Amino acid sequence: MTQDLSKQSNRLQEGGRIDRSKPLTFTYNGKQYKGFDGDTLASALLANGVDIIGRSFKYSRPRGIVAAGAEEPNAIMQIGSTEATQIPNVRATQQSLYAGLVASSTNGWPNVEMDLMGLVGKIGGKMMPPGFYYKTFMYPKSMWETYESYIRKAAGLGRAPKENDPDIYDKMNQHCDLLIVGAGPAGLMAALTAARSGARVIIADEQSEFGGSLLSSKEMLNGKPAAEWVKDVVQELSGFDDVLMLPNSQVNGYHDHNFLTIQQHCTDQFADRAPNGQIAQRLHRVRAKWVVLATGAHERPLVYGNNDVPGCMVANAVSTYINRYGVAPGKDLVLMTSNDNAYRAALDWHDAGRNVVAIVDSRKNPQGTFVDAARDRGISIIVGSGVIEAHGSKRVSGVSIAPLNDAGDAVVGPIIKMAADTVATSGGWSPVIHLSCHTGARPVWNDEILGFTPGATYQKQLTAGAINGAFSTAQALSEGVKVASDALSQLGLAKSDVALPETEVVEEGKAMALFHIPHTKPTSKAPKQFVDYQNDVTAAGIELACREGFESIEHVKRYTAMGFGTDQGKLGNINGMAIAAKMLNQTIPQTGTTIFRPNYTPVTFGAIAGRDCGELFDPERYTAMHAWHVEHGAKFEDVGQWKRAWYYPKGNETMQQALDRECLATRKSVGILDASTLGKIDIQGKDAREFLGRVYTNAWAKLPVGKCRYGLMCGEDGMVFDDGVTSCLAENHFLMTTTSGGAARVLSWLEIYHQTEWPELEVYFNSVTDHWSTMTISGPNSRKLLEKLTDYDVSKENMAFMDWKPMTVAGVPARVFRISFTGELSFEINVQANYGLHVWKALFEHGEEFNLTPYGTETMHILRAEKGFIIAGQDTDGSVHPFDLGMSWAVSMQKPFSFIGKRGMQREDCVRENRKQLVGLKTIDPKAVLPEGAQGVLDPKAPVPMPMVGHVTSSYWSANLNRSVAMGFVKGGLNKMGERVFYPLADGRVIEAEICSPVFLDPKGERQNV
Amino acid sequence: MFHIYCPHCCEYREEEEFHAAGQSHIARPLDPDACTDKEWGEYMYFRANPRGIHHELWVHAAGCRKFFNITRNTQTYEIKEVYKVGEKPSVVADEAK
Amino acid sequence: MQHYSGFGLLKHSFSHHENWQRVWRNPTPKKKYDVIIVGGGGHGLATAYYLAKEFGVTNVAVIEKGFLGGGNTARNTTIVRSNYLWDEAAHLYEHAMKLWEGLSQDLNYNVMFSQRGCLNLGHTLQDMRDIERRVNANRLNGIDGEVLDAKQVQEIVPVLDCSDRARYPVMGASWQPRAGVARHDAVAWGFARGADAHGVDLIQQTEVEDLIIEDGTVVGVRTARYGEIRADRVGCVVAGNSSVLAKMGGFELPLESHPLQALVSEPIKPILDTVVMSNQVHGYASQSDKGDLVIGAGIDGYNGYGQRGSYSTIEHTIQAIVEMFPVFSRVRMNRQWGGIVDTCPDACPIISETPVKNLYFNCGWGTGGFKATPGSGHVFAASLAKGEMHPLAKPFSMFRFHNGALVDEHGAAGVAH
Amino acid sequence: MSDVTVEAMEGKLVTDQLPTGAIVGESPLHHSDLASIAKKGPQQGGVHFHERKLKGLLTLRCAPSAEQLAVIESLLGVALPMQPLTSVTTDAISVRWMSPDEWLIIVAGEQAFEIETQFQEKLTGHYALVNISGGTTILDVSGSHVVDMLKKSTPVDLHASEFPVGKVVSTVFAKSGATICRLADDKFELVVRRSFADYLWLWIQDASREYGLVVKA
Repeated sequence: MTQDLSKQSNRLQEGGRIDRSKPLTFTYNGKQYKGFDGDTLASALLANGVDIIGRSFKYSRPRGIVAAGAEEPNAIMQIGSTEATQIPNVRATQQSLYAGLVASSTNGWPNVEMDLMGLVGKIGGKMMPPGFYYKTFMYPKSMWETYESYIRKAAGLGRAPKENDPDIYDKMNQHCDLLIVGAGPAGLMAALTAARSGARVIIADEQSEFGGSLLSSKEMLNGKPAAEWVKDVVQELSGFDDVLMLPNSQVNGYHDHNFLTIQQHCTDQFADRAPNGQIAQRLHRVRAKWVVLATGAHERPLVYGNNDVPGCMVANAVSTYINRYGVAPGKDLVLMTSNDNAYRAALDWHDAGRNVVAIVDSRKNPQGTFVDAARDRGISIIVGSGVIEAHGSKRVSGVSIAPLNDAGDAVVGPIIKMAADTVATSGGWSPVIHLSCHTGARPVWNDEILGFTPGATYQKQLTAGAINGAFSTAQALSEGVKVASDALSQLGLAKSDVALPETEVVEEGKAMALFHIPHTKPTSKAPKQFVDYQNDVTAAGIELACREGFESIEHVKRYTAMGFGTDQGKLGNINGMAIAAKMLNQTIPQTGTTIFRPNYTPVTFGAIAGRDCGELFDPERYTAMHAWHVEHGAKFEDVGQWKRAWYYPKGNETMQQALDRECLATRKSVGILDASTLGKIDIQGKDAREFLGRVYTNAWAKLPVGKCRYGLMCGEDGMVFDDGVTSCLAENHFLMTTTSGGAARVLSWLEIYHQTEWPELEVYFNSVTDHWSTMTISGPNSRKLLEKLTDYDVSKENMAFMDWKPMTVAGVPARVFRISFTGELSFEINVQANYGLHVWKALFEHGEEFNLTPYGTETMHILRAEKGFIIAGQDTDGSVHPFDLGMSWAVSMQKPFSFIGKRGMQREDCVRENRKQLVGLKTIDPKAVLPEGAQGVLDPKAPVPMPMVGHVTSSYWSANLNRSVAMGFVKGGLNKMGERVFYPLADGRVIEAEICSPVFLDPKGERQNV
Repeated sequence: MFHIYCPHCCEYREEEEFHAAGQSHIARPLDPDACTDKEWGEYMYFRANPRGIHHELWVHAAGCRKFFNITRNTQTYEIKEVYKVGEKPSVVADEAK
Repeated sequence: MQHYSGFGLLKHSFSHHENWQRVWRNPTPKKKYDVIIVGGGGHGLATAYYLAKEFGVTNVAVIEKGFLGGGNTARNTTIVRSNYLWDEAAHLYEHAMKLWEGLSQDLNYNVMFSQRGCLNLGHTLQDMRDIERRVNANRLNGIDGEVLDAKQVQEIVPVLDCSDRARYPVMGASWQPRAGVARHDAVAWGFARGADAHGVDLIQQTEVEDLIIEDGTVVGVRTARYGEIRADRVGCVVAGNSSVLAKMGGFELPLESHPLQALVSEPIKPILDTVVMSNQVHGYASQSDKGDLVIGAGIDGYNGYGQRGSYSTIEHTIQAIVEMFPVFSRVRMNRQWGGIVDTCPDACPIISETPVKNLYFNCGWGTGGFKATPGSGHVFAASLAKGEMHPLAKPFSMFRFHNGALVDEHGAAGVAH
Repeated sequence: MSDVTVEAMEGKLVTDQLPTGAIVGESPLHHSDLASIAKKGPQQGGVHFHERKLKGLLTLRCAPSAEQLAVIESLLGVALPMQPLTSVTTDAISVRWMSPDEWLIIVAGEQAFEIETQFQEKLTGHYALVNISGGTTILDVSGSHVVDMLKKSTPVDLHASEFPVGKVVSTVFAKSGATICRLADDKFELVVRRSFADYLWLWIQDASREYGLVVKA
């Protein structure tokens, strides 16, 4: 097959898992390139010979791709072909290539300034050691804001879109016997073992294909290329109903009790916008009986001078690009290693027909299968040496190699310079222990493998393969079987037979502990040796932090920002710790450990939010009459989750005009309120009455059947938290009402006392809030209106104030309560909610002649304020007891049981003089309406801070009284009737008010008693 | 994210179905009126708040609505046992033994 | 103490930064101090600094079980504001605010205090009433603040969704222009460096295993690493671990230690110039100088010393952020973490004498301690120096939970911050 | 009219709450006009949705003695399911275990009062029977993708091995709650509160979108 590879200068003629029959065009920094299906953005960029993919954060140095997976620190891209579909900070090594992909590099500064910044980085960089900003920008003080604005300009990698996200994301709850993280040899083997035994298995892998390390190596299993074995296993797994296979899925968080989150990329691997409204990403919330971490290992680069010049890579990444993507990211390779394993990169490079300049091995006498293979190929191996420095600016042009001492911490001979365009390094492998740390386990240093392995945990967690330091394929496969078998036996499932595939025999020599390659100059003077690329953390920086006294590794990390990038130090943390340890003359485990927190890799906010946003962010609760309110133009108020009609403007009415109309109509004739949202609790049992007496502040022992009573509910501290009317339906049967927002809290309050304190009381509580539609008709004509709809005698004689009666209203059986929150003659009609709208409409059919006017919560608030009735939550705030509210009439201190709140309201501070007390506030200017929340003072001329006496809780324009009405707290207010309070407002006005009774209208209560 | 065994539903459920309701076994004084301010304040507010074994009241809010007790290690978050209201824990902190 | 400045940086760059002095010593403790501070977080270090600098008590040790500033100082979302409702709290936090305003210069350490303003959004009528009440109280107490309507809010934060599309549309906000954020680690390090320079011994990696109490009076502490260390007065400033220390003193505190989680996004280009908080939608966000969106919400409902919480809390927080800022949907969450916050029943701190003579506690800051760091340290230092509580600290006695004189700041504390 | 019945035996109130005559009740999803959607909307899809409306729903609270159990069985025609999370379903009546002292009884709408009356007459001792018909509705969801839709909505494990036919759980459903009973392999009953019904209907439409939603009259 002939392909036009001319534009992909680094693409090999053959090999890789890409589909060469599917070329794809993509755009990077405004220029079009070609790649193949199966590429990542990173492999396609490398194939096209793109060296610089970004500039570094602090020093603005050119950077290239160094790795091939989640550990990549540099290749952080902006993706998106339209404004709304911009995605910041996509790691090119994890982004599948798709046709039309648009990517650009993300730099701290605009492109035009890039070169300038590079220059600034070179010169100014010397003045920017770690923590430099703590040491400067302080003087003069007034300049800090200016300094800061420049600092902020440099912030950030990519950018957020300016338009709202068109994609949708969702969540799915999953349960399984085994969640296997990682589908490399260990994970696949574990999955196969478990699946064959009938276990419920989820296996997730961050890559687009299962296989892990097997996809990028030339290993043979059962005598065939490993990828074929992978294919067979995947095929078998897909045949099990109870196996869920999730490629393109990162397990990002491991939470307590084996709860894990997986971010599955559904469509964003092949489009920046999900086609046809499909789900872009799905967040799986998994509860697993057992978790198998088969997460593998990341290769550790070595730290040497100018190790950030494009062309410096991790050894294994070189192999991956060659074997998996058919890309050789350069021509002349120098490999530096402290171990045998990395030789494979040189072998792959050589076998791809490229030139291996040399293998530089820090060990004096390397021996093993791969070393032999290199020698067989005639590759030059320079032993006992290291690459101390790379040369070049925008691409590696050569290296300096020098002999090292046995400890690997000093240069002990002359430097040789060699030309090369690629430097691959390996300091060994770091197990990917991230998830194992998330629930608090501290990793343990293992000297054998020179890395941290998972610490002890009580989570039901098993680990297999390279995460344990079992780096060979043979070990990984057998550990996979073992952990699955262990889990199966714990789950009580019989283990079925699984044969281990046959692996090649590989001898590897001992690796050397090497992290930081010495230079001929001291670290502080040597060319920059980067430890954490993304945050420009250097070996010199770490040494400086230690010299300055930052001795804890946590201090070092925080001072230098090591590990705080979007890669969370996957490549650099251990090198950094090793450098700090050496500086502090300690071992690595003495220096500390490295703790990782969720997420393993960054997770899209939208995916975490799922569908719980927009109209589904929080339930909107509706009453049975909601559609009517909408139809009649109501404005709504949010009360808890309820949508309550607030007011009903007509035509061009302003809010105040609508309220005036509603208020006047109600007091003159009749108004109607949808009160269905009030909490309602059915209380039954022979001890119901006793219970009420314990939770309310007043007496309930003698409330007769057919009567209603208002009650205050307090906490043990004596502070009011809810109120409402409770009616005696029958001797052992009550209906309690609560505030709309307090219903759930009150029911829970009753239950906790019943279940934990007084289980001996025979009483049951059941919520009937939703069962009853409640409509309050209020006003002098409310009786006449009701009489039109019922045959029942609702006269004063037969149905007195605070009575309730069963009757039929508009053909529907109803419970009607003669209670009033407006001070008017009122009837609260309750019918089963399926008939609420019917009755509501019937009232309007008969209400026309009375000008029946619907009113909302605002008019309700005004009407009750005219009467001085409180609203719990508005006129109370958790710091006031019934006496503060002037409601001693609602407290019965004589009850035999010490009701909830009684003791609390008698504490020293609760009975002191001069507490804030709720009073009426009559503005001297009747037209002036006090703002709710205004703070009162006795002396408006007092200097700031002014002594305040209390705030306005409720304040309205009263159309009925043609003046303002208000309530508020005033220190000692109940004894200050007639005195003045001043309210200095933000606009400079001072409103003066007289302290008065809060009952502005009908103080004798005659209107409601007709 | 706790996985909590409800002793009434007799199975494990997700934490989202439950609410924590504070320290267990804080009995309301039988004669509040006889309590001093100090005693009453301690009943209302003062808590052991241990680092380690803790007995706490939870409610299966979205499930059976029953309150019950959990003995949990507040450091590791391991749940040691669950038991019904009125029962005594079998796992207690070392110094409480 | 080596003076820090831009000139100093330039000078040291010529010697390749090899000659910077240690920021603090690593001393072996003496047998006895005038004052021991248990807890080397921001508050403890600030206490030590002001004891030495303002009150002349330099024979002081700070004993820290881990590393300096490694607890909640290192784990908070760095918001600084003083717009509290009640006079007692407002005066305390405003005292801190005034110290913040000169702190970098006072410490000669740039704590990067950035007064970019803070919005507390209102979404319901009751929210707006509460905002009016609080802002009016702030104004009459001499604390800056304004009530804004939705349009004004939109002008300050263009990326905030102020439309009616929202489930709980923004109705307005309180706005404190002097509020902002600071660099949390720098605060601890700056105070530590300052305290050390005044002779305070900072003893790290040393856990206090017991308090030494003789005849109802504390006379020192017992440590695993150095044995007994004596002192005339002991101040405990150990946040989430306060109940553990109180138990050593033989008493309980009205505290519960809860996990408080926070998270950051990946760094993105500047998009959010101020701090935005919402109690109703339940989340808050600001953007760090590095570009991370720094996000938090409320505590987890259970007690926890594990420095982690439940995922559902993170989920709800991010739902709130995406609801408030729909353009953040494609931004990605980088990292989350948790602190242990010692919450008080009235959402106010305890700065107090205790049942043990000469033993003082400064704790209960709950979710809002960072913003008070200099103020807390200053009043606690004054109290420890004189053996008598500073007037600003008096209302925050632990004994208010006996007599009922609580300072209920749940409204103003709202979402954790 | 003298059709108002007040029974206050045992000190409790029982009233017939249903109108006589031609007044038709309006279920919580009345305003969504499901009938039209059923007629005009898609006829094929992975999730089927049906509001089983205007049923009689009663909450029984009781810690039953043997004697009470026998009476209850005779009144309901089925024994109370005493094992946690179990249920009984017959053509005439469904009983769902809700809590150790709570059951949900589902009957035809007009039978609720009859049962209330009979309990009032025959069952003695401590118990509460509460009519919640107006505050509750039943959503039947079924189809080849019903489990997928439910997995987006509730954290309980719906695998047949953990959630067999007949199992009933009360749990979190989206940001509300539901009592879920498995009626068949691919059919579930959701009992939800009236005021949340519209939200849940929106949620279910959204969660079903990728599978196709069929509304059944």
